[in-house]
Amino acid sequence: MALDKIGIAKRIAQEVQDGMYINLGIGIPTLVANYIPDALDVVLQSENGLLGIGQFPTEEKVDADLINAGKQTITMRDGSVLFDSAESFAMIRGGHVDLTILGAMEVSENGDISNWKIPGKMVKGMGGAMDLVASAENIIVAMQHTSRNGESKLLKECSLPITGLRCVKKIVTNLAVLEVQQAGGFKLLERAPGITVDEIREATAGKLIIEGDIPEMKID
Amino acid sequence: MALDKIGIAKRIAQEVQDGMYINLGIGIPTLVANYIPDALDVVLQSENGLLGIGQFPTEEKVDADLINAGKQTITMRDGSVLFDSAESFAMIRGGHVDLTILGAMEVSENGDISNWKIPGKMVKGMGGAMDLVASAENIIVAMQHTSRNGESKLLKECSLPITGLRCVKKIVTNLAVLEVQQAGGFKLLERAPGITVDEIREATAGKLIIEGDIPEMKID
Amino acid sequence: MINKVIKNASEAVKDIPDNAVLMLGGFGLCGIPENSIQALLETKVKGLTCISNNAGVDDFGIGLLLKTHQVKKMISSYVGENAEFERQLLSGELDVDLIPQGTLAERVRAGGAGIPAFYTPAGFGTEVAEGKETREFDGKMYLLETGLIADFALVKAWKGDTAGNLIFKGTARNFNPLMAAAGKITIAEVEELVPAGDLNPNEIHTPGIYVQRIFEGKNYEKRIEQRTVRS
Amino acid sequence: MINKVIKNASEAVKDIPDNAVLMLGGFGLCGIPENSIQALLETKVKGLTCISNNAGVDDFGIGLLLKTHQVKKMISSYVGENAEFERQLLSGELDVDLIPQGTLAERVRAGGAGIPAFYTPAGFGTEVAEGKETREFDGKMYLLETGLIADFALVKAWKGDTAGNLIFKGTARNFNPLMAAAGKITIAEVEELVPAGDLNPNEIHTPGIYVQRIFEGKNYEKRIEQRTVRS
Repeated sequence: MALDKIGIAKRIAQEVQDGMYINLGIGIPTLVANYIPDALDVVLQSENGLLGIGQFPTEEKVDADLINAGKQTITMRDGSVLFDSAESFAMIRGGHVDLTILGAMEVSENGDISNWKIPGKMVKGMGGAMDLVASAENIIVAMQHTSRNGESKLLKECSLPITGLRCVKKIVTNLAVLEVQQAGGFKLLERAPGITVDEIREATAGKLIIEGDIPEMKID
Repeated sequence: MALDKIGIAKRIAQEVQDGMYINLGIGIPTLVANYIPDALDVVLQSENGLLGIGQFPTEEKVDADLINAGKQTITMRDGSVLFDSAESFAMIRGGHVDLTILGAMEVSENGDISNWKIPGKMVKGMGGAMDLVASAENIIVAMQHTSRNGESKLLKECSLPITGLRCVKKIVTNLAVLEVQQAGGFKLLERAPGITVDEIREATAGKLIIEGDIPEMKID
Repeated sequence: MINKVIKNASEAVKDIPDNAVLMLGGFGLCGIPENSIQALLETKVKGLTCISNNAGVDDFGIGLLLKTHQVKKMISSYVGENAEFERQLLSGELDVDLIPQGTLAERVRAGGAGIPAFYTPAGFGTEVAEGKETREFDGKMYLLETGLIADFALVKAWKGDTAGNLIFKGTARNFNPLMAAAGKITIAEVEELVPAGDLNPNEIHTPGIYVQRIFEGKNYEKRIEQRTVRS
Repeated sequence: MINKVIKNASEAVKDIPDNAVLMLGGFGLCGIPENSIQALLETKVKGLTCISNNAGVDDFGIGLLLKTHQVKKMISSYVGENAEFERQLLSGELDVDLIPQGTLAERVRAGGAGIPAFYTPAGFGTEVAEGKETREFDGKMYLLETGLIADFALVKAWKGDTAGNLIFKGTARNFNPLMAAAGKITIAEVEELVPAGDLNPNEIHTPGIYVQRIFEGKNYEKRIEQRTVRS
C-alpha cells in the first residue's frame, strides 16, 4: 500500500543520523521531526533565525516573537541560539547544515528540482528554497510520486520553473525510496510496503534504475 | 612657530562636529581625543571591535580583554557596544564612520596617501589602514610637513608604496592646514602661528594653491 | 553618547518622501515596525518601494500600505497570504521583484557593509539568474548579486537605548539588524527605550552607529499568523 | 543538544596534521587561543599555514610557534613586534601574505558563509591589487577578493556551552566568531564551560553549529601588550 504523509515522514526520519543539524521545509518535512528517534541528538534549524526548534508551545507559552519559517509559534530547546537572517543563510550557504528535507513538485533524473512556481498561477515567491537547494550537500525530497491527476513527478526533465540544478540526492515518495545517480537516473532503493517494482516503474517518467532485488521499506 | 604634536592634535580637534562617529589612527590622531570640546558628543570607534572608547583605565580596572587598535588597555563609555572584526569593517566600509584621522608618510596633491611601507625596511603590514582610506568619505591626515631630513611630505606624486588613491581631503601639519582639491593641488587654508606663506611654499613639493590672505590657525 | 531619540513614529517618518525606497524588518508579521507602518498610513506618502521579506497580510503589516495604494513596488522573497496584493499584482498596479531569501538577506547585509557585489549559488540555473553574470569557483556555479541600500530603513527592536543601540527578541530579529545597517536613515522603534549605559555592550545586536532615529513604540499588536499549540 | 565537549587542548589538536591550514582568533594578544597554541607546541606539528590578524610577540601567542619553526606561512594584516618573525622572514624561512585587516575579516566571514568571492574597495591602486580583478561599481573601483576557509580554526571564548555555543568578552571577540564559522573543524577553548541551556539564546555570539570541539581551558595568562593607565 502506498504510504501516507506520515509514512513518508517516518521513512525519512530513518535517514537522520546522530549529531545532524537539519533544516525541515514546510509540509511533510515538518512532520519528520515527530519521528526522529529520541536516542538521536539532532538540532533543527529554522531559517528565520533559530537553531534548536522545540515542541509547539502550550497555550500559556505562546510567544508572537518566536516562530518558525512556516510562521507557526514554537519553543526553544536547551542550548538553542537565535540569530539574524544573514547569519542563518550564512549557515545554510556555508554548508554547515548537514541535512535539508523539502517538498517538491517535480524532480528530474539528474537531480534538478522544481518547487516554487506554477506558470499561470499566482507566484508567491521562492522564500529560502533556492538558497537551500543551491547550498546543501545532502538534500532529501519528500513528495507524492505522482500528481493528483496521475502524472509522474519524477521526470527526465523538469517541466516547471527550476528551483535548483543537480541538487537532489534522495527522494522518498508514497511509493519508493530513490537515489539520484551522479550520471543521471533514479536508482530504486526501496518499495513502499506492498508496492511492486512494476507499479513504481509505471509511475516514474524519468529513467528508473533497478538493480537486483528491491527490498520493502521497514516502517513501524 | 611650527606646531608640536599636541598643537596638530588641537587643530584637528576643531574639525570635529557634534554627533560624529570617529576612527582615530595610532600616534597624533590618538591625541586628538584629548582636545575634543566636552560640549560635543562624539563616539570613537576602535576597529578591533568597539564603539565608545573611554579613558584609559585606572590601575585596578585594567582588563586584558578590553584594548584599542593600538593594543592599549582602555575603558568603555556608557552606551558603548562591542562587535566582531567583520562588523567593525562593515561599519567602516559601509561609510557609517563620519571621520577618519590618520597619520601619513606622504600625501600627493591628488589625495593619494602612503603610510604603510618603506621599501628596504621590515614590512609590518597595513593593518586596517587600506580599508579605512578606501572607505572613508572624510579623511584628515595628521603629519609633519617635512621628513626628518627636511624633505617635503606633500608631493606631486607619492614616492612610497600607496595605501590608497585620491582619498585624503584635508591635511593638518606642523606648518599648515591644507585641503586637497578635486582637480589636484593642496589649497592652503591656514598657517601655523608665526609661519609665513613662503615657509609653507618652500616646504611643499606638490602644487600649492594660495588664494587671498591666509589666516593664522587659532589654537588655545 | 550621541542622542538619537525622537518623539514618536509620526515625527520619525514625516520626511519620508513620495517614491522613497524603504526597507522594513520582519519575517511574516514577526518583528515588523508596526508603529512606523501606522505612521506612514497617516502621512499618505505614495509610490513607495518596499524591501521586505514578506508583504504582510490583507489587514496588517505592509498589507495596510498596499490597501491604501501607497506601495508601487515590493522586493521580497515570499508574498503569499495576501489577496489584495494578488489583485494589484495581476492588475499591474503593483510591481514585484522576487529574490531568494538568503540572497535578499546577504544583499542587504552587503549594502550596509559597503560590499557592492558578491557571488552566491542561490538561483543559478533558474529564472533568478536571467540577465545576471555567472561564474565558476572551485567547480561550482554562482551568480553575481549586488548590495542593496534604502533611503530609509524601518526596524523594530525589543529594547533600545538613547544612543540607538538595539536588542531584538526571539525570532523577531530576522532582517531587522541587516536593514538597520543598510538604511541611509534608519528609524528604530523599540518596546522599551532605556538610557545609554543600561544595555550590556556585549549583548547588543545592532550598534547605534546604524540608527539615526529611535522612539518607544506603543500598542504593539504582534499578530500571530499560525498559532500552533500542543495540548 | 549535540555534545561537543572534548577533554582538553591536547585531545582537541592531536589530529592536526603537518601542513594544515589554521585560523587563529585574536587581535594582538587579546582573545588568542592560548591553550591550543600550547598544545600545538607539544604535538610539534610542522609546516603550518596560520591565518591570524597578527603573529604574536617573540615569547607569546603565535610567536611561540614561530620560535619552534612550526609555521611555514603567515596570512595576517599586521606582524610587527616580533624579532624572530623578522629574522625568519628576511632569511626566507617564513612566507608572509599581508592582507588589509577589513579584507581579511570579510574574506574569513565570506568563507564561513559560503560566499566564494566579493568586491571590496580596500587596496585598489596598491600592491595588494596586483594580479587581482578590478571593477567599477557606481563610479568607485573595487577589487575581487575570495573567501577563506581553514582545515582547523582555533578560537577562544569567554563562556561556552556543551553544544558549542560561544560568548566572547570585550574586544577579545575580534576575529574569533568569523574564524569559528570558517574552520572545517573548529576548536573552541573557553574560560567557563556550562551545560547547554545555561546561556541565554539571545546573547550567544557564535552558534554551536560552527563548533566541532569545545573544552574549558586553563591557566590563561592574557598578556597585555600596552598597559596604559590613568592616574
